[in-house]
Amino acid sequence: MALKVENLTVYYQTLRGDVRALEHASFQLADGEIMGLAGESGCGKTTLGHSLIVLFPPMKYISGRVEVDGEEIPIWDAEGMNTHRFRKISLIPQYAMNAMNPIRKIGVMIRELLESRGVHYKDILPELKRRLDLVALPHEVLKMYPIELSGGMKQRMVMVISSLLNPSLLIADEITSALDVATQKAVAEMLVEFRDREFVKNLIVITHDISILYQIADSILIMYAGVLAEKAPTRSIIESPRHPYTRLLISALPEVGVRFAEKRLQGIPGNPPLLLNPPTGCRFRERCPLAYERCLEEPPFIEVERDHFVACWKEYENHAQAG
Amino acid sequence: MLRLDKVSKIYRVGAFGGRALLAVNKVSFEVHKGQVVSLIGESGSGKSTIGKMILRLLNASEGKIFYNGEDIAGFEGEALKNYYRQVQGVFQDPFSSYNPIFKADRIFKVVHEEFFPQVSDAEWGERVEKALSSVGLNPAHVLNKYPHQLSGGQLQRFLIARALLLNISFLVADEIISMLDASTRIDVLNLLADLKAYGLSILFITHDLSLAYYISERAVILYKGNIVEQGAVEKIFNTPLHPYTRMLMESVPRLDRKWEKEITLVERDVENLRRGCPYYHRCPVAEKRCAVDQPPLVEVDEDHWVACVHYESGADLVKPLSLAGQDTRTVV
Amino acid sequence: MKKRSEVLYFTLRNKKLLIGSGIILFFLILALIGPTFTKYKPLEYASPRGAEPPSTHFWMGTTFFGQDVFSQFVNGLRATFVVGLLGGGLGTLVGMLIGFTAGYRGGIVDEILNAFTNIVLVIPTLAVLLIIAAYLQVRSLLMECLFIGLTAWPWVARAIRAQTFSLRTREFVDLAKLSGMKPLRIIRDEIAPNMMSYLVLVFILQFGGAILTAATLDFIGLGPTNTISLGLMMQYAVLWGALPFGMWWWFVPPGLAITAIVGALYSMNVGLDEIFNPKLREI
Amino acid sequence: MRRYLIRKMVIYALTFFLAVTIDWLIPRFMPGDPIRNMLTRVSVASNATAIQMMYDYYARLFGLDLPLWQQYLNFWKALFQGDLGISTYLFPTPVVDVLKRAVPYDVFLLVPAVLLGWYTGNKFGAFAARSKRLDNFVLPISYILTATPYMWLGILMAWFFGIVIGIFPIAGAYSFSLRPTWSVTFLLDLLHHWFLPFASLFIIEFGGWAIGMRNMIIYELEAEYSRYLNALGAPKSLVRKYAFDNAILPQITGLALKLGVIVAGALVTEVVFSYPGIGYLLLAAIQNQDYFLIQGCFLFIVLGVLIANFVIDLVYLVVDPRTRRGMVGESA
Repeated sequence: MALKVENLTVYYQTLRGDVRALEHASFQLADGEIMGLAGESGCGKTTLGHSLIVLFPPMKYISGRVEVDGEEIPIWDAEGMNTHRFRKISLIPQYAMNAMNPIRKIGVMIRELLESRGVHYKDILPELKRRLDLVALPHEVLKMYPIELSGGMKQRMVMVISSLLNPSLLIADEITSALDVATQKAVAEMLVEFRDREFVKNLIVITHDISILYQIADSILIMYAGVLAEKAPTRSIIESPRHPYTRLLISALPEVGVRFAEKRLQGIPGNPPLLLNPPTGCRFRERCPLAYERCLEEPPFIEVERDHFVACWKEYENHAQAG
Repeated sequence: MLRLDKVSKIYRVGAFGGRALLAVNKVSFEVHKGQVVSLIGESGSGKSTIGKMILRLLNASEGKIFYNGEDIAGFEGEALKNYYRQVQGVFQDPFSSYNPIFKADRIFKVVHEEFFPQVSDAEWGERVEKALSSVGLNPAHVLNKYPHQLSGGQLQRFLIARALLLNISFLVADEIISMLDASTRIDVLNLLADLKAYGLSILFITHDLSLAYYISERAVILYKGNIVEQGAVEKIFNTPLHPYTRMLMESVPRLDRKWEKEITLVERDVENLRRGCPYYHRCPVAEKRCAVDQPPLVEVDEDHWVACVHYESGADLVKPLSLAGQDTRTVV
Repeated sequence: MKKRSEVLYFTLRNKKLLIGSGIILFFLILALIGPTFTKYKPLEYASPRGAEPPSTHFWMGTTFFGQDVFSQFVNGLRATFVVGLLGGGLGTLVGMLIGFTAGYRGGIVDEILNAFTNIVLVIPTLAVLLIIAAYLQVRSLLMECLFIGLTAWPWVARAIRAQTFSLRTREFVDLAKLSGMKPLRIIRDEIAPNMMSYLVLVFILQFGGAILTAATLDFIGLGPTNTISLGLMMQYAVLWGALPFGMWWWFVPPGLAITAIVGALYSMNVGLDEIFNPKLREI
Repeated sequence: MRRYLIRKMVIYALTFFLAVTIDWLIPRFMPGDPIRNMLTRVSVASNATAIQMMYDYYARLFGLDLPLWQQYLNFWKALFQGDLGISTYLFPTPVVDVLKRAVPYDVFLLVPAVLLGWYTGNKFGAFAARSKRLDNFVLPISYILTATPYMWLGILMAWFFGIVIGIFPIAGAYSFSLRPTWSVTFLLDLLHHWFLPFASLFIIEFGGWAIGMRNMIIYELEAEYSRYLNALGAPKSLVRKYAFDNAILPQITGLALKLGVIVAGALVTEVVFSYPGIGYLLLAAIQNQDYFLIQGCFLFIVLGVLIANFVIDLVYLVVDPRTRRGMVGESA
């Protein structure tokens, strides 16, 4: 089992108290699985992704275990995690456009970074050059400064750097949102190729754009207001979602081919709850058309079908009767 | 209603205006009464610049913009104010459209002071509440609150309510829903579509093809400040002709179709782009002449225009150029 | 918590701001009521025995010529605050004017004003002041404030130009234009209020800067010819051998006052900056 | 990169031109006849003929009888020939020679104080930002230091080290009994006199730069490239090194901009220690109404600052790659 997360809870310290950004998240990734992590802004997907590698203040670790390739990693220990960072777990940040030191040649930065982690630059150089070819970047880019590269080139450069030590888990945080469509597609497909060539064993792709995940992810985890709503293989999330929130979310996405005149799509009324003191029970309760008295109690995140997990009492009961 | 005639915008960049940057290049299109036209282009295509020129926030370097037949460049003082009584804009970032130190509903007070001083406060209060409920907001929940206490969706609806108060006839919506979440985005879009029923014509500026298809009747596709294709939305989306439009259609991630595997990314470095077709440096089917002269916009089908050498002859329905199988992957 | 009360909440708790404003208040009161307690005029030869250490009669002792140091000190303080207020104020005003116009207008106007600002910035302002002051026989305190104000504005202009530029591109300014507001009203109602907190910070720095420049000018002997000032006190002290004779009460208080006032101003500035921009609050 | 240099040269040339013009303008627009004012105060000789002779001499020197523009040209011509007139205070030595004797002391005092103060201040500022305890200790002291008027610190140090402990001389550049020769004793004595003025200037500079760096490095440590290094498990030392290298750049341009203030500080420090640099000379010139010497000092100061600025710009060019390639760094 490549990645195992149990009951992960992380809060955000703010001036007005702790925002309960992520609560008792539990899920697993099989070897080679690319998991899409989606949800609306403020649902906690970034908190989940970052807590696996960069759990720095103002994020506060509360509870939970994380295992990568069977070995528990101390995500609460910012210093201790250094040994795992970059080698076992790596991150392609959202701010990839200016993630590289502006006043260092890119090659020099990579060398200094690698040597600071005890890796000799000349051993890695041939592999680095091969990967530059793979992402269509000229080798001269190593002698250039970040400012001389276009947005798309910088994005791909950071992808190569982050995955250079073949980490077991690579987390990509909203890496396609700032790109034009053509480069977006190229970058997304390169991610898949990194997995196929086993540069990385697993990928977590954090994005709000579900249609990108449909193209490249094996499974999708939907989050709502700090808790896991549903995790399932991509096809079943899109075509047969079980959680009411996922169903409404998918139906609210305008697809090319849907015209206002013919079919008036429906949004989800109301707003997600503030997580300073979230509501008890199921957090989608106020906006959910199927809400009933049992929703006052927090629904468990259970496997109703092979690899199909959902946190909703309605589904729980259907599963219990069928089971 | 609104017509752009060869409108261009040239920016002076570099020290003491050394270099000239062509942001918009001889753009012409029309928006008729009660029609929704979407202006589609990626960042840097000049779509927002066009929006700002229509709203007179920027002056056109060349060409003219006509509103009901009058050249808007000539409007000054009262005439400009009158123009703003009929043409308004809503912008992309809801939180940047509000002055943070005032309450959100101050925008109504400003409209009251500037455009309807003669209307009494009580009467104005009623109009505001009517406008707010017609955009799906409960006045009690949203009035006298600071912008940071309202959600993005609510703030955008505020701006639409403001436009309703002026009962404008033309709205420039510049990426108004790109900052909103999927669930609230659709409701704001439906709201815009409902306004059409009041006879409101809308220029919907966006980079998202599916949104444009959902709401507009005609589409104008921009690339680096030039119109590459325009026409009826079904035609453009079902039979895209220009290589750029086709690339857009193929690259946009969809929920019903997987991407074709091949990556047709081409990159020719072109010294100065002034001459020739703007898409030459990335076009997989470009020819020598494409680098020399810029192809004009030609009507190849009823209300379906394209600017590409491959459709020069203006023959009737030309077989759409097949791009599949062009796996030319060079430097990007 | 509404935004307005949140700022108030932190203002009252910010140590740096409280200490700073406390010190300023102390010296301000001393400057205002001090002169009423003095027994002698600042330059009056009060003690026949010349230099005397501080005593019950002469709280701060006397100078080489027997002048009452305390009287010189409080009157000097008054001059310092006037220079700070007027000189700093003028510098901020001129800077605001140029900064706003350059930031809001943009284009060629911005290019010219910016080049001019950079030029005045590079010229060592003190050298220019020296020349002007040297030629003017009669120099009043107001003239000194004028000189300081007219040479201190580049820093302000640069800061405000950048701020106006960032605010100008914000969409609420476009919306104001669409609402038919005139440019002047836009600057007054939309841009300026947003920068109020920033203007306060800039003024505080200008206030301190004016005091330091004035002290330097006075020390070289180019200060006002008709009034006493802390810088002048220090110059007399050095010229008339206060050091070899160990007359510390003559040169320590003026310098200490200036350092305390300017230091307190910087402390207020940091405190206010922390309130308005929480990132600097803790490392 | 070339454009960056040209822009700088243009600004410095303009600045020098403006400074010289001010220098030429001031005496001519001051109330009353400058030469009459000068002579009455200098009261060189009692009888009329001597005064008249002096008056004619200076009238010819000032060239008041010539038309204005010709005076201006003569002024520039004289400037380039290095003829800045005759000093009345140290009659008849030309101003240029007087200044030539003073400049070495200035350079000897200023350059080490400024550079060392800048370097150690920045290093210490970066070090202080490392831990909260250090920061709470260093910050207040640095703020007090920068608030201290240059001359007051000079006075205190002269009084404490010079008088109370008496281990340092507090006047002149070397003891009067010695003649300037290259002997070790003379050099030691020179350093002995040099130390206090150097120390007082150094300490104030140190405080200023420490604060500047402390604030800058906090921002840089939260910059995105720092967060990325942390995400890749880079050791604290590497992150701090990069943050320092980026934070030092604005400090370089800051040094260029602050030169004017630093020079002023040096002037007064020289006055306190009667250290024979331009500052001390200037005080004497002012007290003796020697206008030519004043103007000479002014030009030397301005020239010095401009040259220093240009040198710093060149250094900035070498250190910040962004100005060499791509974007034109226009911070100064």
